Amino acid sequence: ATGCRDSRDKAGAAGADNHVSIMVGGIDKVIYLPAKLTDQLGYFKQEGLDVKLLTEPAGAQAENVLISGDVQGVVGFYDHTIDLQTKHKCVESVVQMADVPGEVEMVASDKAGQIRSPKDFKGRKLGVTSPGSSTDFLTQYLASKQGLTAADYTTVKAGAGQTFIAAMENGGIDAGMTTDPTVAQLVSTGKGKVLLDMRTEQGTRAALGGLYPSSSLYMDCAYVKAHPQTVQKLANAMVRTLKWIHAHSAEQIAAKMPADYANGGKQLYVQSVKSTIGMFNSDGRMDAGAARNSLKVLGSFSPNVKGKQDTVDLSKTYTTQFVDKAS
Amino acid sequence: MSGEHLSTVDNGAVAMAAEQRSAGVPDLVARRRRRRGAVWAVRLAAVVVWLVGWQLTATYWIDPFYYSKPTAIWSRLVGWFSHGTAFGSIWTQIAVTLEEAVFGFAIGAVAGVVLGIVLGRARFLAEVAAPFIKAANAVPRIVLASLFIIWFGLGMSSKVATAMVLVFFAVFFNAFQGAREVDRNLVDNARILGASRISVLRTIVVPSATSWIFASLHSAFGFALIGAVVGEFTGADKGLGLLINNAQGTFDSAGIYAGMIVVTVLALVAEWLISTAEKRLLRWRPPAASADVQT
Amino acid sequence: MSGEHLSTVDNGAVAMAAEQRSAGVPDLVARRRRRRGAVWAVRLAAVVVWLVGWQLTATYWIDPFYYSKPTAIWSRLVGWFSHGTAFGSIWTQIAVTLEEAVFGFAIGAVAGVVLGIVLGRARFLAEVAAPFIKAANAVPRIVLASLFIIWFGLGMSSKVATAMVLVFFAVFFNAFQGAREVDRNLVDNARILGASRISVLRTIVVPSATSWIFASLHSAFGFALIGAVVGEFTGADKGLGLLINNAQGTFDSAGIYAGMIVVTVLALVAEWLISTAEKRLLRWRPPAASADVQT
Amino acid sequence: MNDPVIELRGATKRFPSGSGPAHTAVRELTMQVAAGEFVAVVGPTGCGKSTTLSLVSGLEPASEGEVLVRGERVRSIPRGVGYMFQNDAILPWRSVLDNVAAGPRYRGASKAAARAKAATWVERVGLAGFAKYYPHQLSGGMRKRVALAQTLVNEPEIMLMDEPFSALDVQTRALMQDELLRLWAGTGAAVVFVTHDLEEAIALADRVVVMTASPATVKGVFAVPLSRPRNVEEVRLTAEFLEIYREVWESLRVEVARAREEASRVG
Amino acid sequence: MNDPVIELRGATKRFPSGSGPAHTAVRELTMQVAAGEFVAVVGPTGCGKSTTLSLVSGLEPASEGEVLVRGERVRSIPRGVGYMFQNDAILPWRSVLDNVAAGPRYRGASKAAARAKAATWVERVGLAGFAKYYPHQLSGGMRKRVALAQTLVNEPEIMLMDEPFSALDVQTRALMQDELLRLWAGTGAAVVFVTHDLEEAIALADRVVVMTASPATVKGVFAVPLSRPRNVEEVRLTAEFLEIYREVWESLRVEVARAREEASRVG
Ligand SMILES: Nc1ncnc2c1ncn2[C@@H]1O[C@H](COP(=O)(O)OP(=O)(O)OP(=O)(O)O)[C@@H](O)[C@H]1O
Ligand SMILES: Nc1ncnc2c1ncn2[C@@H]1O[C@H](COP(=O)(O)OP(=O)(O)OP(=O)(O)O)[C@@H](O)[C@H]1O
Ligand SMILES: O=[N+]([O-])[O-]
Ligand SMILES: [Mg+2]
Ligand SMILES: [Mg+2]
Repeated sequence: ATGCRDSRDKAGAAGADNHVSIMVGGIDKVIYLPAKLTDQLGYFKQEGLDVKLLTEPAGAQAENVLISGDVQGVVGFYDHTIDLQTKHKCVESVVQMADVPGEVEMVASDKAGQIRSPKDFKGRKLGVTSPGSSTDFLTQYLASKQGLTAADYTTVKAGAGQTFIAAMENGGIDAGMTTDPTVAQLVSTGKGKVLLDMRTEQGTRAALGGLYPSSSLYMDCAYVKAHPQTVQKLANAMVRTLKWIHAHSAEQIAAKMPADYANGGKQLYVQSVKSTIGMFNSDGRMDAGAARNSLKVLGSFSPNVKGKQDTVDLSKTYTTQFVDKAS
Repeated sequence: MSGEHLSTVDNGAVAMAAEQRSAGVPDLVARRRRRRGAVWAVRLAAVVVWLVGWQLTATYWIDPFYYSKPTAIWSRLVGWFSHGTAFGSIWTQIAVTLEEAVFGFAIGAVAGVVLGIVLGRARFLAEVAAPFIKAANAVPRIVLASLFIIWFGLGMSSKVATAMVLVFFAVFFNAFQGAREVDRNLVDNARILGASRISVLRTIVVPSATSWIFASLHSAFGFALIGAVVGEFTGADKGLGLLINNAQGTFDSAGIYAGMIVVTVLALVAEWLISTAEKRLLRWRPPAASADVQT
Repeated sequence: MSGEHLSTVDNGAVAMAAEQRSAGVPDLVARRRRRRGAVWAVRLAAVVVWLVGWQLTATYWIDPFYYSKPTAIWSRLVGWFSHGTAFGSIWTQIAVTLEEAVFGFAIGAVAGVVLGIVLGRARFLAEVAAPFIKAANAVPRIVLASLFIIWFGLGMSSKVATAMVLVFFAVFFNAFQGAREVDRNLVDNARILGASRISVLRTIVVPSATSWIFASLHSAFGFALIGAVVGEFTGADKGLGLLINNAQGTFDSAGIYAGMIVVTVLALVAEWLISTAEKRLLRWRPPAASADVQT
Repeated sequence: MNDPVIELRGATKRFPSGSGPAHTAVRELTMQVAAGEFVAVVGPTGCGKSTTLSLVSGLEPASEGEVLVRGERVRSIPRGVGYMFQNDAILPWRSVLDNVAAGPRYRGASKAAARAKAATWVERVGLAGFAKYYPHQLSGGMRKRVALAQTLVNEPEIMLMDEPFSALDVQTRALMQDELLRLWAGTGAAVVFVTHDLEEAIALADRVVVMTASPATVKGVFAVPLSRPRNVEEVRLTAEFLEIYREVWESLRVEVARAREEASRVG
Repeated sequence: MNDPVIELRGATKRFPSGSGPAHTAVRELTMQVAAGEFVAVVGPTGCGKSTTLSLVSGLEPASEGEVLVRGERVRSIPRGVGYMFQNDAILPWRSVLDNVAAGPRYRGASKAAARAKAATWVERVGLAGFAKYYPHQLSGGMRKRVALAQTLVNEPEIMLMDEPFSALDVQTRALMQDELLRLWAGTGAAVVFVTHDLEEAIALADRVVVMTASPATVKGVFAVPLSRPRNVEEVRLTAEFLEIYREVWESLRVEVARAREEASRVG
């Protein structure tokens, strides 16, 4: 696809039936591991699909290329579908792999004594991966539940991985939200401590007062409508992977992934997988309550969603039609 | 503003312009003023055509979700300047980015000029250093930006470092070449007249390389701004880069363009200052080359 | 390799080197060979000192988690070249990035040279275009890279476009300045001899600007690679940028450095080719300037 | 005299001079050169001789007055003009042969034809052995001769020559002078020849124009009634020659003295 | 004759010439110049005169043989050397005054002192009115005079001058020649003066060295037994002058003819 274009009409049409491109919002992130794992397990192939996985480190670009039809699916956070609806773009989650964010609010070890809950965020430097990302929204939500406004703390873009760790180590941030393997690395080196663990249902409910759906495969509504068989095959493959995950240990899962993913240290990678796989469900199905909570959280901060909660039609942001058939 | 650098008498067309030029000197001033008027008129027309075209296209044909439209960008700018941004006053963001860029520019330019001229005149050193400098120049700046954040932390210094690197290489290669291109006769003459190596450098090599160096400085402040923005993209709590990044993260294409416009205006202001400095330093030039006196 | 550009006779030191040079011409060849040997020896020594220092520091003092160490980087490189990467053969990644960079370089360089020379000789056009070109140059490349993905899609063309933009500006400003700096006497003489405007451009302006253009081309391929890598960072399924990005995401600092080394080697090879071309084109130069004949 | 090929009518040239008032290099200059005429111009250094040539060549526009070539006002370089500059203007990136071949190439000759033509000219100026040399490998006098060949190879109808022989030794100079006269004879070309060598001026020219000190204007015009063809070596020894020499010299001497005086006074 | 200040012993200079064999510009040149001596060098164009000066100045090393100044081998620019190049080498970005002031500045004078010294020299060469002009605003002859002032303001003990007066009109030239002699007299400076003007050579020099055609070597040395102080205008009319002139001319003529022949043959 080259040349300037207008995507309003053709978004759904692109792509031959068994050729699918999927953009992963960081293919090496453990929270998106099912995408690459499905590929590694050969499940896409077995469904007769030729899936090309692309990667892109942060956020919004994925949606742009989805809507423009360059890719047919995105593996990313569910909340983007709500955000996009407010921009009059219809995108729906077809496989919802997790109902919890998989994010962890970390606190620098030397500040752990002073920051024991979001109450202590006042006057602090709080790291997020990127402004406008889910880590940013969740951080704002956590703070606001304690009655803090944006002026009470500083949001710092700290990226993920080494930049985040370095920032935490040398005082660039006091606390910050991130995912594995950054969490595992911080914990194992003792540079940071877990403040809020949103990798588990329990932790998420405690932190956010409800579930918050995250890792999902979402696609353009028009495409889903036009290619139900293809979407079904994708759902079949991914749900199969989810089940496989539940039937295997972290070590076994880690071993299935490309060796490069463990280049940072095998131990570390296994540890990351171990602490993250708990977030994945085994059926790929969206929990309606979780979706509503997501809207609530977004609605309190996102400049795009704020004040428009009532106009958002959640039923257009996800479907369980395919995963129902898959399982 | 800033038309001075990218503008020159067409030497070759001097005679072609003979008729227009045949009058006296005072007349030239008037003519120059008239021509400046024409230049501005065409520029303005170009901007208007472009903006109107954009607005119409985005309204009727293309998707403003990607391409935004001038009116939306304008209202975003108005919003920023009247109500502030998500990260505080817009002036704070501008000040932060500008400070990073200015420091990066200053350090990078000085380092580039000094090292360029020294290596340009010291053959052995230059040969030894060559592959290392070229290698360093090929390191992607966004990778460097994250390394700098790891090395120098999230504060201003990592952005200054990124800006510095971009400026350094732009300036270095030109200063180096400028120092090489010095007229050998002038150097020989100076040495005969009693100049030490340092004097030769100061009075012959540096002035000779001035137009080379300025050629690179004209684009260098743009690079410094890019460096600051790239650094802010990688990690920051303030700045125009963060603002643009935030706009990207929230599907705010008007915000992206508005941020780019602010960066651009800063670059043009800086460029105007640099051109003014150049004009003063290169006053000795024949008018044809400095586009100053003759039409 | 690639020492040719960043190397020159120190004109000013010619006489200082008089003693060494006092012998005949055949002798010079031998001396040149000896000096090349010395250059390589010093380079090698520098690399060894650096690597050993790094290895020791990373083993005993600093945290190899951030800084990696040479042995780890080496074994990563060996791994890539023997077993491949997470995205397939390393050669595929190299081929993809190289292809993007080469196209971007070619298009950007040609556009930069042509536009630079034309605007360098067309005053009115240049003045009108000046603020726009400078504004465009101040747009951060990583922002552009995302816009290009929106405009051109995820394929190769968006990376080529990013590479092209970086190369274009580097080359444009130098070609422009080079076209301005042409000796007025030479132009006048050519016109008297009967040269048309086009002939003047072709036979006077272009050759005069050659050293300016080459000065920019030396760093331009590095920029093309950076552009390709930046583009791949923004979204891709293959390429060295992806490899580095993946290493960043998996705490593989050895992988980051290994990726940078591969990019660097590509840049140096390209630079060597460019230097060879330059040497051929600038054969007419006095030896002192082209560092060719005299010591 | 037939219709003048070159005509200056009250031509004035002012240069903007940085801060101060404009510098007047040439003031109300009126002179004519007919087809087939050889005019030598002499005058104190810095008076405005080169500026005058540049007005005729169309490279510089006059600030006031008129410059006509073949009766038409000069707006661009007139057809058939050859101009040998006072200072070097040969292309450093071309060999001697290719420098001389430049003119024919520009005027549409094939590469081979241009080179063949250039080769004979390179020989005429005594540089056959240096055809492949680049300018930086030549001596000052050799470079001058390259420029000479470059101009003459085009067989210009109007020849403007600014101290063409100044860097040559006496004998080479005499040879070149003879060569020039031989070539010019019968071509009907109009020649304006600036020189500081009075003997040269008289030996070559039909008329010698003496210019005043800066700003230049015509001080006097001296006809040279020596018959043609002339041998420059021999003609110098004739009585007429010496007489004209004395006249011109007298006229010039006053101007030079005035020029020096003025130069010191202005400061 | 006292100990020579400048001595060349079998000095040879070869230039690498692209592809072919090295070009020999000067071959086995042996000559001496004593303190206080004024030596003029004449020779066919392109023979190697400028090259010889560059050997003495230390700017170019000899390929073979020895070049000694004050008895020491030349390895870098010898102390007290002044060298006026054949071609322009004044700084385009400095005014006339600052160009002339460059030497004193380099040698440590204060800005004010250097300018004051320069100002008298600018006046001596007749450019007082142009002190603030930049080189591109000057005529060819004016630029030459700036270079002359630049060289002389340093009061060099060894003066190397390469056709210093070639772009000047006859009268200005005579004035400059007189000025040069006046300045040089009694300073004990050694002068090597390259010129194409035989009269000039004889009028100024103690000895005239005639060089052979390329590669240059010494063909003949002619002592000029004219008494000093000389007035260059008057001395030309003496019988001795004319006699030496004839001698030197004869010697030179042969060489020039040979030079031309060779140049064409090599090709
Ligand atoms: N671009 C310029 N700006 C200002 N003044 C100039 C410019 N060009 C020439 N002049 C002045 O014009 C006058 C005449 O210069 P021109 O070169 O015509 O002299 P000339 O007669 O050729 O002298 P010469 O015999 O030394 O070559 C000089 O006083 C010079 O300073
Ligand atoms: N860099 C060089 N490379 C090759 N040949 C050179 C170089 N410089 C000078 N030559 C040659 O050396 C010879 C002598 O040159 P030189 O400049 O010394 O002559 P010259 O006697 O000063 O002549 P002129 O009277 O014309 O100034 C010439 O044949 C020239 O071609
Ligand atoms: O790396 N950049 O030049 O944006
Ligand atoms: Mg002149
Ligand atoms: Mg010479």
